[in-house]
Amino acid sequence: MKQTFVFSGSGGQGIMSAGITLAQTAIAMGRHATYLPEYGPEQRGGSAKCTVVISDDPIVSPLPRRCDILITMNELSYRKFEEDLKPDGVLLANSCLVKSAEPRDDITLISAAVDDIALEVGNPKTANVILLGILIGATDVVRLDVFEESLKVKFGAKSPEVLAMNLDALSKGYALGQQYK
Amino acid sequence: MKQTFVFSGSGGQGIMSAGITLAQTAIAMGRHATYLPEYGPEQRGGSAKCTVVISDDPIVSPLPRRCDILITMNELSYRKFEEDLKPDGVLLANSCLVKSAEPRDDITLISAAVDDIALEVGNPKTANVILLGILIGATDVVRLDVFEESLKVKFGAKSPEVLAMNLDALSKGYALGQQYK
Amino acid sequence: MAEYKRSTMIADSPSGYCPGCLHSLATRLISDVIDELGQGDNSLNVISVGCSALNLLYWSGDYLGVAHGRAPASATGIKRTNPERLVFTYQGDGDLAAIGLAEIMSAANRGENFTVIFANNQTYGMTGGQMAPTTLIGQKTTTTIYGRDPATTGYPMKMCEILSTLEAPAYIARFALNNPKGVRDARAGIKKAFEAQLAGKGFTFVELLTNCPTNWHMTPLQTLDYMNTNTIPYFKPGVYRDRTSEEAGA
Amino acid sequence: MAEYKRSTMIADSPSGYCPGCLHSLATRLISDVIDELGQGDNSLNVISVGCSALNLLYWSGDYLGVAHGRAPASATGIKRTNPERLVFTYQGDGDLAAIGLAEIMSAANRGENFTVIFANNQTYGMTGGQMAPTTLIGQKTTTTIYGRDPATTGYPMKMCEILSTLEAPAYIARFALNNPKGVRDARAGIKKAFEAQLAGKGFTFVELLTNCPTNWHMTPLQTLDYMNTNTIPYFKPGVYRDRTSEEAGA
Amino acid sequence: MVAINANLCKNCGYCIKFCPKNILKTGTVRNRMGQFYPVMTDESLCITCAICATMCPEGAIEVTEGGKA
Amino acid sequence: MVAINANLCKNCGYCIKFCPKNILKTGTVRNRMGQFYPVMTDESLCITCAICATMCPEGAIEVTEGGKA
Amino acid sequence: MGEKRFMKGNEAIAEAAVRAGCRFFAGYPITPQNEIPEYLSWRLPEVGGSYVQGESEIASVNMVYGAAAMGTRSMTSSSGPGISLKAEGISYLAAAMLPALIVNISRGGPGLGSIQPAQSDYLQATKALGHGGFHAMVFAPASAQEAVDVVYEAWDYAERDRNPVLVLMDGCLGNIMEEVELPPMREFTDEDIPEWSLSRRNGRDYQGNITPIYTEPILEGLNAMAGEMYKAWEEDDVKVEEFLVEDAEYVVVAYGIAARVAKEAVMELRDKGFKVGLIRPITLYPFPKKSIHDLDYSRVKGIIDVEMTIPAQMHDDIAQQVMERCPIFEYGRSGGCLLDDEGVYEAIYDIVTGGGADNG
Amino acid sequence: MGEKRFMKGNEAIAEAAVRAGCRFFAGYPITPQNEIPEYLSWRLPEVGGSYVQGESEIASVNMVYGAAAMGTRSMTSSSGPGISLKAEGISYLAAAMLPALIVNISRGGPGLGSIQPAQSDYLQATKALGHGGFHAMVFAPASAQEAVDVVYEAWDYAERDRNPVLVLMDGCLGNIMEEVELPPMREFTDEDIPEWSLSRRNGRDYQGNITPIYTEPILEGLNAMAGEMYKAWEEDDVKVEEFLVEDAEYVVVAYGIAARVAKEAVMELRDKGFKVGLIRPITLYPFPKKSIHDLDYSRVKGIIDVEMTIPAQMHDDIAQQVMERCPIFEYGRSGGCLLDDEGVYEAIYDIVTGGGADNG
Ligand SMILES: Cc1ncc(C[n+]2csc(CCOP(=O)(O)OP(=O)(O)O)c2C)c(N)n1
Ligand SMILES: Cc1ncc(C[n+]2csc(CCOP(=O)(O)OP(=O)(O)O)c2C)c(N)n1
Ligand code: SF4
Ligand code: SF4
Ligand code: SF4
Ligand code: SF4
Ligand code: SF4
Ligand code: SF4
Ligand SMILES: [Mg+2]
Ligand SMILES: [Mg+2]
Repeated sequence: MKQTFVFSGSGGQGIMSAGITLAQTAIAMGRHATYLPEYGPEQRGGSAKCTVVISDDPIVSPLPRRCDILITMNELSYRKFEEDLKPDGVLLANSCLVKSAEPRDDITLISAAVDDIALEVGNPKTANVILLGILIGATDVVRLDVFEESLKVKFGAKSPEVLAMNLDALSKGYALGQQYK
Repeated sequence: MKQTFVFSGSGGQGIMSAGITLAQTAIAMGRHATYLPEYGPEQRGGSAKCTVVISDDPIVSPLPRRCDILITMNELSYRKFEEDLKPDGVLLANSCLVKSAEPRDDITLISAAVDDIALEVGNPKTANVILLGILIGATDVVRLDVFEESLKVKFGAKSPEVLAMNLDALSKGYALGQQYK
Repeated sequence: MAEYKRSTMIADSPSGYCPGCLHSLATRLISDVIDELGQGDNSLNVISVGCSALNLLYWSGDYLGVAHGRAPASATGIKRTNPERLVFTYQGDGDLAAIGLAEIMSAANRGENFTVIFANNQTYGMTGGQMAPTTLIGQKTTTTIYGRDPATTGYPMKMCEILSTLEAPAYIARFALNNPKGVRDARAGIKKAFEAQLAGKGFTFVELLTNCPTNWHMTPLQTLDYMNTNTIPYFKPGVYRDRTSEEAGA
Repeated sequence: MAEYKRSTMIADSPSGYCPGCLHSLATRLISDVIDELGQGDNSLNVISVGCSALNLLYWSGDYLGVAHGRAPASATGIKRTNPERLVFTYQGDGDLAAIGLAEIMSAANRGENFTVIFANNQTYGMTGGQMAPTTLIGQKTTTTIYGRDPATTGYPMKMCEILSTLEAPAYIARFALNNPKGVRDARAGIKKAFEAQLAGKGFTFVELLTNCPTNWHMTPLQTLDYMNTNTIPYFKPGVYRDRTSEEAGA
Repeated sequence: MVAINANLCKNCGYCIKFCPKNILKTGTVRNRMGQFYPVMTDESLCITCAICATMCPEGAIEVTEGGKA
Repeated sequence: MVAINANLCKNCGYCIKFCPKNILKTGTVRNRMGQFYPVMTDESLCITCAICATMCPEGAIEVTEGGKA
Repeated sequence: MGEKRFMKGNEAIAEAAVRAGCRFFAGYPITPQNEIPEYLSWRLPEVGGSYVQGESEIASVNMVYGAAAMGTRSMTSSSGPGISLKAEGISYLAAAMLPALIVNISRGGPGLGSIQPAQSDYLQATKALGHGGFHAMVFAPASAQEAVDVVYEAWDYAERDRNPVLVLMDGCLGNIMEEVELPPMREFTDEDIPEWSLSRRNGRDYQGNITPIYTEPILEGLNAMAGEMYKAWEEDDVKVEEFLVEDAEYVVVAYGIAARVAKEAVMELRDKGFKVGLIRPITLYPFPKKSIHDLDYSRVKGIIDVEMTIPAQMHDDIAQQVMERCPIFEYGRSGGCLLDDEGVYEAIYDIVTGGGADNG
Repeated sequence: MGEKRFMKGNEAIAEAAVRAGCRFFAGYPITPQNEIPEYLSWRLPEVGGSYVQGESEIASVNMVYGAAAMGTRSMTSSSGPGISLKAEGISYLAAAMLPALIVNISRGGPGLGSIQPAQSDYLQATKALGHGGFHAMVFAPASAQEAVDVVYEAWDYAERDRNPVLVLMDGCLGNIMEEVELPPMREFTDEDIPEWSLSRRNGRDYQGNITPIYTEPILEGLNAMAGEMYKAWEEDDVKVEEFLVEDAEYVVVAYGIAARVAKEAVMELRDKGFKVGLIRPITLYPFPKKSIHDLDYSRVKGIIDVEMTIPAQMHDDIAQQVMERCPIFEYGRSGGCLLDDEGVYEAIYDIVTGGGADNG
């Protein structure tokens, strides 16, 4: 099986690190993955995007035109990439910033106030983990426990508090995502 | 008719200006001419060489392998270019510096103490004009009067004394050259 | 009491700069001075490669985008052929003090009659925060992850001081944009430089100490403090050369 | 009373330089110092593009011919990988102060631990006498046939003075080779620079005022007088920086 | 009068920090870019010194006199 | 003792000019390059100061002590 | 078995270089290759090597020239504009016969162009990296893994030939993260320092000199020798992947990222029964001439040149081998616009089913 | 009738440029082109133009970039190493669509190489003057007179196309003195200043901007437009001299100085009854493909590629047209060693009489 994900938003929203963590988790599960950032100039105003391909077989082309799952963290990216979502795809939108999302009738829309939840969790930077939680909850793309391991590797060294916060964010997101299963 | 000349010596001996003046005179006579310097780095120690082709017809190749007339102002250039002189060619050597000139039996050798004559004339820099005088005297390659005109154009403006000295050098050379006619 | 009206030299939309980036403030300052001098149509912005290039979509006046580091050379070509125009380059510290060091020094030395605005943010902003020639000792960047070490990378280059060893420049000054006085002084300095250029006095150079919240990994407000504590003590603001009131050269 | 023996660092045949060219004297001086320091085998001459390249057929020690203006960069690559060697560049004024200005400034600023010998003859000798950045005001060259005019070409660049604005260099000095005292001082200066390098003190720079009889269109003796009257008054000999007795940096 | 163009603001906080009268504060509404932007708390205290405008990188603040005598 | 290697000399005249004893002069013989080179006129006046050697661009002059006490 | 990591192409190149024995790097920031210098800035000192952030690309390549002359395995990397700036220096490396690795992580051009990926530097890489008519071997890996493999071998070629080697890879492959298996660290001693180098650590006790300028007859001889070397490369060093070519009626020619996208399309078209194959040059210079020349043109109905640049740059190299025996079609994206699987699939599909235009 | 002068090739180029309306030159000394900047250093000010001696080749080409953006006819010149250094700048000229003239008076290479003449920059000139896959028209005059003619027209092409133009001529032709007939001085007024330029002298009253960077779709469009332009050149702008080709059994292909030497040999061989002809590309890009492609290969027994460089660089361009219909022979000198009439004669003679080896 092969799945393609596009994560999009603006610089600073943690889009890139979300993509990487997902891909790493897939690999930890013995699958194959490529992660392709749309790198840009550094300024924060710009948009951010990355493409993740996860597959059971080695990945030939890392450049899909369309994706199975689209994550949009803001309005601009929603408008820009919405048409790239395949029929039967899943659209995950941050409802705090994506205002105009009118779901095509051929896709599943998961709209969640990710930024607000992140504030609840205690740090706006956890928005991307919440997002991944939702994604995992809704699609089983990777296993929750393996993903938790990835988070531990990533944040464990830094500080236990940050890790705890992120695990909290993950479970909040996961719970939300399961509603869409 | 087409004639090729190689002027050779060391930097500072007036080799280049001799070649140019000859070519210009030929053109003034309605013939065609190309002048090709072997340019080099500027340092005076280096050797100097130029090739002049004079012809009644427009000149196709300005890069003859061999020449009809070879002028060598010093030993080094004599050794270097002697083999490029065609059979039946004319070798003009400055006997003050070309010591080893043993004429091939298929050429005409004109050996003249050009540097010494130049000192007689009053300036070592006139050596190249003496040389051209000899050349014209011996070969009629260009007309003496047209060449005198070229000299007048070249030196007239600078100073009448310099011109006079050069005309003197020319006639001394010419007289010498006629002996080889 | 004072008034402030947004200039028409910049687009009526947000700049491309990150929040709190003083490039944006510098751009605004220049536009203000051009307005004040009534040089809108006559000015020509020579836009270098760096975050300055974000002005390609922001600057509303004439501009020429040029190669990385070579703005002073291109401005030379412009000004020699069109001496009546108000020409300025806008360059970052990587652009001006690394790859373009020969060009800035040589243009200054020739006394080219244009103005260089030098935005010194002590890093390569556009490419993601590598060490610049002006990066402070100990400052962490993506190519000096343990902090800049003078033993292998030398010392932050002081361009005003270096250029002041040359004979030709008419005006050389440095200002810090992290406080209102610095901004006002900078504005006056830019104006002085432009006026000197219009009067044909030769090369003028205005260094602006700026920031890079994104690559310094600080909030905008934190960068202003950092500049007070670290940048300004090393890069001393001041007027390093002022011959703008002397007669123009031959 | 003194002795002088020809060095073995140079070939036992005439140099390629024009009669009276002080490049040749400079080359001899360097070879003398290397002999004196017993560094013959350990030295590495980084030969630039200019009449210095005539040393490619003259220098008997190890050498590397490098690109025009980039000797300080290549020497950086050499010295970083082989720090034990005595490395020096030998560069002309076109090479060092025009095309190679960014490289010399940046290497000096990094405090690279090698020595730069800078032969300033105020013209591009090798290419036939064009204006150099160091050409004196009024001096005639093939590209300033009416004499160098500061209005269009600026002023002769004083490299010692410019480099002295940098923090890192350990030694910066200028000597004139047109008189015996100048030559002796230069020899001592080169020695000091080499010793400092061997002691790891960092960047050392020795400017030598030289001539170009061929392109100045003078006899060798005339050039020495010209240097007294014109060159030396503008390019003042002296030691501009000397930290060779300080402890070496970290 | 101090006019803040909300849609140009990037919420750097400079105007707020430097206002000598301390009458600007971050608002609670997001602009088109999703940024919160400053609001005036008490215009009557404003001395139209234009320091806020001077420091605004984005030229988002315009100050005109006349609001106050 | 002052030894001049004739074939390295390019006749610049520096040694002659700077010899404090004025005992060098241009000779009348050409070397291999066709250059005239300096000759010693009175070695007994030489103080082996080596200024000639110091100034010779070509390293054509070697000076050894011992020729004189 | 080597060590496996999920790595960026750029970082994989950097780590592979270190393991291949690279001990000197000089470079200047430019997108999309920044991870190479950034990685090496801390990694090289760890292994006793040197990293220098040059004041420019020109300084950097000339630093590499100096380090390479000492026999140190040395490297620089850049992208489009920076590679142009290195042109003189690369030519000097070739002239002075110095081995070194140059990496170009390419982007859209000309000029400042676009920082997004493109394959617009093919002609520069294969025909003229600088003045004077020299060539370097050009490797075009199509994955992070292949980049590692190619970089790991690069200095072996470079030292064998005493000539610089170029690795050309677009910004996609430089920035993609994928799994790579890293080779072991190679260890070298002073005895391995090349005899021709200017190092004296290897015990050399005679004059060493390296020069980029020669008297004319010697230079002519060196030019001729270089010509022979290029011919030998064509005999011995061509690397190419041929995929389902044996019975193919349409053969796609593509390298690097384009080849990966094209391969996916070829696989899909095969699934649908179309006889399509792929020739993927891994060495762009020497170009795999035979693979194209010796195709059976009684069967092959068309060649499809897929590149992430417009106009196609490999076209003439292909045409010289095809010799009008079948049409050559082109499909590409350019200027930082990326190829994608569907786009390439459709383009090939159109051609195969008769809709595409011959651009030959 | 124009004015006749006995002039150096380099000076003829400089004077022709002035008469063509060139009013800005920036350059840096390098043999064998120094007479161009030296001449213009006094000549341009005479006509109200500007001469700047740049601090380097890079500065010079970027000065030209600035002046060209103002609509001024601008020019720079250099040789091998300096042309490499200008690569980025030339690419920028193409990207920003600025007309300008670049002159390369070429010498032996690679590296510092030799200051003596050579034709070793053919591939650089025709395939990749810099990064990003752009081209410039390349003119290769074979005499001082042709250099004048070509330079006089250069900006007409450059401005028509908004693209730089290259004149490629070796050090022989740059330094040879021969008679030239000079064209009249062209006069331009403010109204002639191109509308797209940043000058406001032409009355423009709206924003002017010129950029070397674009968003990706725009850059893709510009790349595609450039591709169309190159195709149009092939249709419209090829310049070639065909000499005694109609009945030739052996056809020499040579340009510039090589073509002149070869022509003399061809004439002599014709005198001796050998059916030899010459194709001389005057534009190297666009290459005169048809002249070679359309030869009657039932008659032509061999193509002889004569170049003053080794290995031959035009070979592949020729081979692409010959398509193995006859062997291609090569003869050349290199590294600053000059071709000469006898050498070329003998080489062709050997081939024609069966002694030469096929290097195709
Ligand atoms: C020749 C060349 N080299 C490198 C780059 C990549 N590059 C783009 S911007 C930049 C420098 C940015 O630093 P700076 O000049 O300080 O400007 P800032 O972004 O910090 O304002 C670099 C190196 C380039 N575009 N061209
Ligand atoms: C890139 C490049 N540009 C130009 C040249 C031509 N060139 C050779 S030597 C030289 C400069 C000579 O001047 P300088 O450095 O002062 O040395 P000098 O000959 O005066 O000692 C130049 C410009 C070159 N070889 N390479
Ligand atoms: S990256 Fe830095 S310099 Fe560039 S716009 Fe952002 S804050 Fe400003
Ligand atoms: S040209 Fe000048 S610098 Fe060069 S060797 Fe001759 S005198 Fe010396
Ligand atoms: S004008 Fe002055 S007082 Fe009024 S809001 Fe702005 S900074 Fe505060
Ligand atoms: S200074 Fe300007 S951009 Fe910053 S918060 Fe205030 S209004 Fe917004
Ligand atoms: S050693 Fe002194 S005194 Fe003797 S010849 Fe030389 S300069 Fe004259
Ligand atoms: S100084 Fe040397 S080169 Fe000059 S004249 Fe005396 S011996 Fe000859
Ligand atoms: Mg910066
Ligand atoms: Mg010089």
